[in-house]
Amino acid sequence: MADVFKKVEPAEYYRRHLTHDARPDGRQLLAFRDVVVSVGTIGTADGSALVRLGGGGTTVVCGVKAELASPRPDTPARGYVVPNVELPALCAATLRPGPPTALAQTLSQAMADLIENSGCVDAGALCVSPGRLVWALHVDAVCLAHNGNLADACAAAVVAALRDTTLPAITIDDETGRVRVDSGRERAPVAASAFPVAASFAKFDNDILFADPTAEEEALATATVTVATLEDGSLCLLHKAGGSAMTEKELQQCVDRAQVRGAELRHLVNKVAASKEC
Amino acid sequence: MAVDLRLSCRIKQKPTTIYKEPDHLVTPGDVITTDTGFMRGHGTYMEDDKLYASVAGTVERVNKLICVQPLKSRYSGEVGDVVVGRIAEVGQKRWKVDTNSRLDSALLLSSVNLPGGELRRKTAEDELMMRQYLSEGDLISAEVQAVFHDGALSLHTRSLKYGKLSQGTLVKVSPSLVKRRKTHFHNLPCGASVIVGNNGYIWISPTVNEEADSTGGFVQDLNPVATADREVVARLHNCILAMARHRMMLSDTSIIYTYEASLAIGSLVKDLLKPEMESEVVTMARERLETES
Amino acid sequence: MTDLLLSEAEKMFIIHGVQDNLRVDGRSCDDYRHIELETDVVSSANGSARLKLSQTDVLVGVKADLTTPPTDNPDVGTLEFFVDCSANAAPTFEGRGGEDLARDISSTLARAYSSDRCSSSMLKALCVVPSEQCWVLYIDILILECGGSLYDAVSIAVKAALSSTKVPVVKVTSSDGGKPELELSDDPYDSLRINVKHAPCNVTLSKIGHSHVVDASLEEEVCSLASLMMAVTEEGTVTMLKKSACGSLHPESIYEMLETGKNVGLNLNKQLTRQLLDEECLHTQMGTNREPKGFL
Amino acid sequence: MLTSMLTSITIYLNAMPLDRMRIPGPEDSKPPFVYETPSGVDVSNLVKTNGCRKDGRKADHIRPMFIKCGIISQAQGSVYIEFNNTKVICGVYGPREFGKREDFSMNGRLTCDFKFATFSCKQRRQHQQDAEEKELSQLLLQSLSPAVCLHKFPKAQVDIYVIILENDGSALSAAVTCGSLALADAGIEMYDMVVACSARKYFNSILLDPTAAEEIVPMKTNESVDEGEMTVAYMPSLNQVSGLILKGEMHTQVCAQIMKSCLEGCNLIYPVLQQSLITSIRKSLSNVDLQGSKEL
Amino acid sequence: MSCLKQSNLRGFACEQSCLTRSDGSATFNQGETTVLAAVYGPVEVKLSKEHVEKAAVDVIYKPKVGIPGCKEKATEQLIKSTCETVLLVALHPRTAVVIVLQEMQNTGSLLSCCINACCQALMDAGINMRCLVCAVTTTVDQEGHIILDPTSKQEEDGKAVLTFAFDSKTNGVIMTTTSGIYSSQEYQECLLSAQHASAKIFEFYRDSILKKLSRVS
Repeated sequence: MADVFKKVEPAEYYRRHLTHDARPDGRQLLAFRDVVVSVGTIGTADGSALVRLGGGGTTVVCGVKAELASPRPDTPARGYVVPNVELPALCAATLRPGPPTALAQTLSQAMADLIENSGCVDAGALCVSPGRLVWALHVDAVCLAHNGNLADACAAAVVAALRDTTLPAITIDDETGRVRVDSGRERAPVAASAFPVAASFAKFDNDILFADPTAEEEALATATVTVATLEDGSLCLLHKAGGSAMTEKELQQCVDRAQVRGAELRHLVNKVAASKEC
Repeated sequence: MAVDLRLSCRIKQKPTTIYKEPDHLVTPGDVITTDTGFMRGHGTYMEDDKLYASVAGTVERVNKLICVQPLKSRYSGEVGDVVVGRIAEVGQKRWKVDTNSRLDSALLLSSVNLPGGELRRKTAEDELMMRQYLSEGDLISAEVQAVFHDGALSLHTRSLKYGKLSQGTLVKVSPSLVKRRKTHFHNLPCGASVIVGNNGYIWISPTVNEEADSTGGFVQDLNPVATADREVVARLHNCILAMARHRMMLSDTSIIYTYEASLAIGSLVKDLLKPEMESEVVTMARERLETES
Repeated sequence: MTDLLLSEAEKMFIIHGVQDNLRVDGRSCDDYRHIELETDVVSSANGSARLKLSQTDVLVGVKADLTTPPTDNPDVGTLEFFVDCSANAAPTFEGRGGEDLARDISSTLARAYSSDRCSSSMLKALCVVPSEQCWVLYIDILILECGGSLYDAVSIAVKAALSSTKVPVVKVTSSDGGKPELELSDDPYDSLRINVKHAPCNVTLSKIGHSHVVDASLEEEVCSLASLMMAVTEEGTVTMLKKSACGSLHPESIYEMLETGKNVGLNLNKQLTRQLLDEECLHTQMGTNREPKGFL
Repeated sequence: MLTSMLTSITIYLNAMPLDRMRIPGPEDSKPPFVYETPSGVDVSNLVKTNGCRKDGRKADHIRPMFIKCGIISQAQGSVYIEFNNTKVICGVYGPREFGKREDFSMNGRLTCDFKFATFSCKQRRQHQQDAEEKELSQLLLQSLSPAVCLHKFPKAQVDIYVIILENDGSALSAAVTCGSLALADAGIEMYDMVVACSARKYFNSILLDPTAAEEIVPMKTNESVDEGEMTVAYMPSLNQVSGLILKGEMHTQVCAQIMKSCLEGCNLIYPVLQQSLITSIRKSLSNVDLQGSKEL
Repeated sequence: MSCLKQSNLRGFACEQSCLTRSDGSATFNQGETTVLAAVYGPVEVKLSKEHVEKAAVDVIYKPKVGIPGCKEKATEQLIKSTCETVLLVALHPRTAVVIVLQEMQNTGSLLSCCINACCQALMDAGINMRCLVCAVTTTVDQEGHIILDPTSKQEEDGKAVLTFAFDSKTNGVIMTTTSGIYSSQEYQECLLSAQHASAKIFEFYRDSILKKLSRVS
């Protein structure tokens, strides 16, 4: 019976739920789905992470591949961080093989903004020899299952993968200029202390605010907003693209909830990383 | 396990002699006549009271009508022609048939004999069963019933000699190699039947018992064909291809002569695939035709 | 490949014929149709060949160019296959229609030529300066018409074109700058030839009914559900083996096909080598007076 | 004259057209292993004197498998398989409307899309499908389609998407196995499951289910005949081979020998697949039961 | 404690109907920053983009130099959904509204200038809108002071740049996007001062329409 109601009147179905501070999947309005994070799962990558929201409803795997390149002439001491989000046809019925969709492109840019703004990559670690050789980190997030809130899942996967990334030591012979990978020395991490965590919220019917929307909820929502917080409580990304207007109060509510969420996720990722160490 | 691999320059092809030069050859734009007393036929056009050719070929005159017959073209059908065609599409109350003409020909449901007697009424069930009678890929022999205003042909198979074709093989040649004759169905003495379609589609099949074949082809015998019959069909297949390649007109006599020539030189069937054998057999048949006429 | 339709009865006729070892054109199961070959047909290419196998007609040109060798194998040259399915060959090839087939042919060829003995015998000679300069042979294959057995025809033509290929000799003089300097030999007869001893020929075996045939015509290809492609060298070794088309094969019939394919391939290579030698003799005899038959 | 000839020789740039739909990286970057000393891979001693391989397996042992069905929430059917370090995920969508408008067909259609994740191999892969991935897509399609009852869904198509998340050898066979399991998980009607297994011929031994280190590296074998690797896709209940591909060079008897080994490998994998499918069905059945009781 | 350092917006100007072939167009200046917007619509829509229940909004953003990439695509998406919010898209199902934006000059606050130009062009095209939208860019400088409508130099030197778009009816935030690091308090401050400044822009919108109408009559 409920199934029929949901199919015929999806908006009304959700309205009935949301006005009672409950969602069809049993969550409260501002509750996030369970997150499972595992790091270092891909042996061929220099760093990797897998993030699953709500028992695999949304799954993103991110792998970092480090390569050596010459720096841009205007920024001789800066390495490259190249994040890209891939939404393959595998992850949702609506997608077909082809060039990146608008969503994939926006997400790629959002990841680039997040990394750039938060400074979560240690700029010094990427420079091998100023003006000659720097590291280029190809950070590729592949969505394996898409059930809403890709922004949070991608951000978590990208940041966790970067925190897992280590680079081999490079020595350059001063005389011959020969570059050599020093496999004897320990690999060095690239992540800086900054640890951004993104949290997304959706608005329904102009007045109901809820967290971590599923794909169905995203389709019905009138606006979505993504907030990325840092450990010290400052913000490094606040993104709302159109949709129904929000008051400063509502935005503040999102920011406050995002802070709590950030702390939770940071704790989780650190725990996973620590368990991997030992 | 034969691999017949040869260099181009090592292939000696005897030029097959052309016995008579056609009378009047023209190319597009050639003036055929300035005499205004003639009528304009296919392959010509009129400008400034002059008659020009619009295709390359031989000029043919019938009384006052002047036509230019191109050497090679798609088939343009006339009422009464016998054609061999392949079902391309099953449509509403009609089949579309590929007959090598400009447009697909139509075979209306009302122009076929369905199993169960010639005069049976066509029912709504028959309309639904059309694909069971003739489906995409099936071959038929048929007669041109009418020519539509756009040049498309309407076919019919309302005679027991027409209908669905069974086991055998199809050879496609240029329609200009087939002249209109009294009959296009030949049961050759060598044990095979040939349908020389006016559209250049030649059907070769082992000869079957006349009585057994009175079902319009809807009941098909799919049992293996005897090897001897198969060899005859294969030899005819290669002979007709050889004749087509050397632009020899196809008739029952010329086919039989070529066939006999290939036997006379004692060639294996597959030897006929070699270019020099091909020309030898064709030349022999041509000489025989010449002496006998 | 082509949307050729056949009626059930025609298919039965073909299938029974194959079972009888007497095909529609009189061939037995392991016979090829007549093949006509000519090399050095394109004067602007370093090597070329034109091959006609009944209706199938292909032209192969080989162009040599200098490039930097691959990083993982710095002391060899490279081969690049490119296939162009001309829209003249079949209406379905128009636009991007022939792309899939073209890609499949080129990857099949690349696989067949990737065996180590084949690459080292051919490619080591193409190295000019290790890690710096090597020859790359661009092998362009133009499909002019297809009447079945395309892969086989292409592979024979490629081998013939490679054997006719003349790559200019490059002298390396190391100048004081440390960078080696290259000098092309100005004697046109002083050229490098490609060793095609280990180059394979492709043999496609099409399973029709319970038997298999080589060199299937278009009609026979329609009747075949699965086929086995193998690249066979002069010695009877296999450098590429692939099941193609969307059907499956019984393991026992694969073993049988392997043996047939080997024998047919051996014969094919033998014939080809003999003809190529003959062509080479003709060239030296007639020199520049040779009249290419060309495209007529 | 000479200099002009040399300058006229253009170096072909095989750089991809710049991708505007993605964040651009540096134009030219090299993986760090290029600078490793000693460069290259150690291909010697794949088998130790005690008959064990580097990972401790015997020659005819396959790697342990981890299988999980229903991993992609949005797909009709999906499977994730680990063959130790080779990780592959497959999603099946459909039967659904044809993607492109095509000619009328009474049969359904199957499409396959094979992709290596950019980080899945030692050398970084590009985002767009390269020639190898397109060839593998084709091989995957040819291996799976004999098993699918295409006539059961006329005018519709089933899309199979495979992503290799980590490639530690035998990627194609993993993809085939994963794809057929995902088809079964999606409830697509099939004549049989397709199981694939690879084998590497290395001197006198045949190594089943090779890892990346055991896979053949071009120009790095001992230039001997009878070295190579084969992947076979097999339908065990029907005893039919639906896919076959060979790399390397070998005699036909050796081909047959390796194929037999692959078939044995397939027979080892088959019961594992059956078991995991049954487990997954059992699990979803019990879920339905729970829901059913809730509704009541 | 952050405080408002530069409360003035740079001088702004607008010219509507500057193009003849489009249904509506406008150039918008904020200081030296200039954007040209052209609107076509509602027009025929490509089948792949067609919506059954609403008009499809398509934004094409052309940077002054270079070929558009991912960054421009993200900007396009941002402007697209902002415009979708204010347009009454449900009135024109199965059609498209195409907005083309050309960056003419950028001396800071480019995104807000784009949105303002868009709004003017949409008004000029006479497409049904629910309300107006205007955008304000702010910067937080290293000392934590807030600068409204910053120049490029101020954007570069500051620690964060925040852009807001407001709706004219409720003055709520339709769009917001940020770069750099800032505290949530700074965010609120910026939001409030931008909201305050938005009133001036809406007033300017009114004036320009009035001027246009008086010219017509």
